[in-house]
Amino acid sequence: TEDVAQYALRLGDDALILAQRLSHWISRGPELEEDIALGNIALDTLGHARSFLTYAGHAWDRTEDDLAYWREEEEFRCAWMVEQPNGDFGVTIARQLVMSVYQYLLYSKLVDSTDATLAAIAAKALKEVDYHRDHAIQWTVRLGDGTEESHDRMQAALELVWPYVDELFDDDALIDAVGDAGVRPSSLRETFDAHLAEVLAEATLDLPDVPRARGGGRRGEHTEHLGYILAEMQVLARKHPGATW
Amino acid sequence: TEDVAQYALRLGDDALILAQRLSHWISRGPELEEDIALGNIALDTLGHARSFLTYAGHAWDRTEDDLAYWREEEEFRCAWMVEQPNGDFGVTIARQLVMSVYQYLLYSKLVDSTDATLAAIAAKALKEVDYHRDHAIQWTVRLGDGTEESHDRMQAALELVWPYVDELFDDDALIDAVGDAGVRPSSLRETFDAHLAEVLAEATLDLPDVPRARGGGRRGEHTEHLGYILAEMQVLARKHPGATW
Amino acid sequence: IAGQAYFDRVIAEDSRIEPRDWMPAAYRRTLVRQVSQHAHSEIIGMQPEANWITRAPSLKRKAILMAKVQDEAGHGLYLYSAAETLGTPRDVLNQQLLDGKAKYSSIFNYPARTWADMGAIGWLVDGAAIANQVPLCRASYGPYGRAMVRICKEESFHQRQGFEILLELSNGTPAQKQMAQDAVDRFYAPALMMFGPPDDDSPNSKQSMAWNIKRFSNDELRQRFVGMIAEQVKVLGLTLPDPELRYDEETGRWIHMELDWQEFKDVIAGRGPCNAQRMARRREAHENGTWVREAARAYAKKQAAKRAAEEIGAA
Amino acid sequence: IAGQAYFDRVIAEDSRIEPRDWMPAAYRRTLVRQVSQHAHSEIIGMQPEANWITRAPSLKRKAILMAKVQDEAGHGLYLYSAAETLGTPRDVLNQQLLDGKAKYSSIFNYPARTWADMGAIGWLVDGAAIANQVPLCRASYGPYGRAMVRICKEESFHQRQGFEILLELSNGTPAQKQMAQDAVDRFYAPALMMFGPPDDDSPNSKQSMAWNIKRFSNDELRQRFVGMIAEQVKVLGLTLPDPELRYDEETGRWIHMELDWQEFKDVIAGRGPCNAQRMARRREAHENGTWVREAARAYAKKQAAKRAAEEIGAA
Repeated sequence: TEDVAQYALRLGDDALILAQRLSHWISRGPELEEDIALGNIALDTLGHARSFLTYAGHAWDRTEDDLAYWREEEEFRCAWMVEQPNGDFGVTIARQLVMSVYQYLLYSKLVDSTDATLAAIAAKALKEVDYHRDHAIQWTVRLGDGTEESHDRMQAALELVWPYVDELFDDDALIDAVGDAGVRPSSLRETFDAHLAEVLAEATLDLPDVPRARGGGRRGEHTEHLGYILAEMQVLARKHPGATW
Repeated sequence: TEDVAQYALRLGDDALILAQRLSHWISRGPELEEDIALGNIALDTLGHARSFLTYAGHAWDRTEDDLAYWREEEEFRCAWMVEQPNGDFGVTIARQLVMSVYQYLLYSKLVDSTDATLAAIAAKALKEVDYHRDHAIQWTVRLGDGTEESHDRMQAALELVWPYVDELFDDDALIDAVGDAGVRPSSLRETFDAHLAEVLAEATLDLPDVPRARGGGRRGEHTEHLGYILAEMQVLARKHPGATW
Repeated sequence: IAGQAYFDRVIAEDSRIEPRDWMPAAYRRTLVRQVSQHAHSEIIGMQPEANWITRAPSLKRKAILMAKVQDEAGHGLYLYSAAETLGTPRDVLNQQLLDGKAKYSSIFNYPARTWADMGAIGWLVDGAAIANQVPLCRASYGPYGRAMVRICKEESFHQRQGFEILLELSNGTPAQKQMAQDAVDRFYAPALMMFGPPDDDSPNSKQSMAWNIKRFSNDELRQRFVGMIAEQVKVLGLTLPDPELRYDEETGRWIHMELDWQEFKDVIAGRGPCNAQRMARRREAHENGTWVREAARAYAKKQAAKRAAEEIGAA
Repeated sequence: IAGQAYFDRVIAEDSRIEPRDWMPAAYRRTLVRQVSQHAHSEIIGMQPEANWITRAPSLKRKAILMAKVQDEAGHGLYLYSAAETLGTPRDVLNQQLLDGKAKYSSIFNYPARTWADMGAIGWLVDGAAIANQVPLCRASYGPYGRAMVRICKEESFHQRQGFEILLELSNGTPAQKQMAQDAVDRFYAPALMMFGPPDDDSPNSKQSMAWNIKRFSNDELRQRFVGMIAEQVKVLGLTLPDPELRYDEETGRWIHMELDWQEFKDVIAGRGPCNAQRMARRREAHENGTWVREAARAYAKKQAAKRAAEEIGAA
């Protein structure tokens, strides 16, 4: 249905833009192992994006590439969190901590979707996101409980990304409409908070106390970053309309 | 003539891409006065670009905007120096030091061009570039002879941009063809070196001893940076072909 | 006469207080807060427009936009200077901004999503700023009033440029016209809120008016502005997103829709679309510039020491 | 038997030297240099391709390219491990790269200007690498040979992907085909130079062959490679930019054009198109990662101390 397609589009756009951001780290990591790890995570996440977008596209007779390369900014449905710049390694880890725990909880429930395709995509993605979560937690703890500098940087990184957490858990009319085919974001919040509190405690970090940003990605209202992301991502494809690669 | 137009294109592209790079500093400077100063320099430089490109475009019945927004990467004729990333403030100053001294020397001779338009553009630009040169020299000295950190950063910045200096002074067939309408780049080198040596001595900085990069911008062979610069610069104009603004 | 009596007479005569004059502590405090907030707004206000400099769709527009954003930095400088005459140095004011202790105009917490926003910001945001600021040219505190004169002149130039951008878009392709309308739709209500809360919810206004800082109430300024743009929008061939907008012949006032003051409070409280981004960018620029400022200070010190040594040598 | 005698016998039998075996100092030195250069090449070689990940023109190609660049990081890791078995730790080798004291394959100092370069690099650069490396799978030093087996398997996969990119472009729009031809034109000569200078100008080759590290001469490998791509280019529907290319029936060898060895030396000496850029990027990544590596070390130390304390407590 149209609603399920719109819902898949959200999940796909979150994954696509996150993968795009993460992929920038390849050849720039703090050590070779991290080039590989972040590359893996980006690659997995891109895979999830492709599955969700391919599925969403069925409803409109559009391919994953039609959706990735030929939509305008206001047609994207990603949350503001994934649009946030990479910053230093700590900021990327902070964003990953939030996104991987969020996606883990989301996909854990989505495996029970009444929509068989969404359930199947979630099942496959879940195993991978579990690793992403583990990676982000380990680094959060290492940086939080590492040196004084790394502690301060990691705390600052959390403060930077925290305004964008709440939007991930906002319900809206589409969530009502998809019903049991989807997952109600607000239903994940309690577990998310508990999980994060545990990780931050182990990392000797404080839960940030900063106001939320308004958000609006689900309605196509994006941060000023997305235009730049898309300009780069789409530039080549758009120079060759109709071409195959 | 075609040769003079091609020559104007080089000068215009150098100025255009440099202005594009510099303009990124506006609202990001180390202090408010530098937002203004770098903004001023970017604005002047953009002005020079517009004059040169407008003049070049006459030969092909194309406007400055046709040339800025609708050429592909390999049609640009800028040198690699101006494509270099801004880096920290020191890198930008190092690039400015080289470019402003180079342009100052170049325009100082171009005022005697047998081509009246080039001579007129150069005459106007010269006064402005003189200020750019002064700005870059002052900061080079301040950073070089400031703190230990700023000294090291400024020295590192010079090493970063130095491989791209030589290309600016390369002669080629077009230089032969334009003759007295243009300026022979190699003829500026000695003065450039003497001037730079003086500035670096005052700044307690060492002249870098690093191999030159091959270069090739004048033949349309660019660094990997230019594609990104153009993707951003051209994205909006290209979404609306034929539109006026 | 001096002190309170002199101050009261100057105010009563609608004349000007100058930096060395005595003034009540509350007057000074109010002015420092207002002038520095205004300065911070110029600085933060550079960001939404700087966002489009590298992507401006023509070289002419790029040049105009660069010049405009640079003017805003200049306004920031005048205003910090005016605030400094009241005894608070610029780095203290700047630190208040960085620490989130000082406010800036909440309009700059809205994103500039499209090129047409460069038009809407110029026409509506600068327009509202001018409506606010023209009366401030007569503010009782001399340096503030004089800074305002200079700023208003430039702002009205900026407003005209914004109008021109929208006019060009409105007369352009359907996509351009749509972009223009969309920008106006998004900036209309936030621009009206720039005049501050309704009069019955604006407790500080009365004292400011008594001191001849403020000259008109928030609602007076707002409805005057709305009347102005209601006329101008026709020239643009666009519409304002306000079904209730009309001129009431009886009262001689413009009526506009109810504004969402909860949104206004949210944005002021930090929950707007771009508050976090704007502050992060300002802090980042400040931090990245630390070594540069330190170097400049160290160099100046060395030079001063050298000159002093030379003078001793010459003496 | 042990020492030189054992070593000589192993070489004579074309068998394998293992890390704990005695080996001549020059053999060890040669291998450390060669293996670490190879590792560095994998690391620097990530850059030209990483340049197109964010702009890949389809999601499938983006995924393939990401996986490929990541494989290269993996190859770097195996090779550093192999080099470490010879007694030089990875951070020392890495520092040599950062200091400009160690070399890497000069092919990676050419820019990847267009998407088609992803095809040309896969087909020609990885192709030449494979031609070089397949014989190295039998290299006398065990860990190196075994690393090569694994790497060659992945490289041949990468080469096929590169070929596929070019094939798709060649069968695409005229602009795409032009892009493909242009990339092949630019990478042909640099790829041929990857085999090193002509045999009569390659002084170290003889010793390497005597030690069973190298198995074929530079020129032998080169002309074998040229023969291979001369056939494959027909399938691509493209041409090689070599008017002299032909198979000489008489000698059974492929003849190709004279290569510009001055350019080769220039690039090795640091005067290539991207040497400075590649090194700057590597150093930047290393410096930006310093605080992260320090944190990881500090955390590991704390954890070790904690575990030790627990063990004492438990005992």
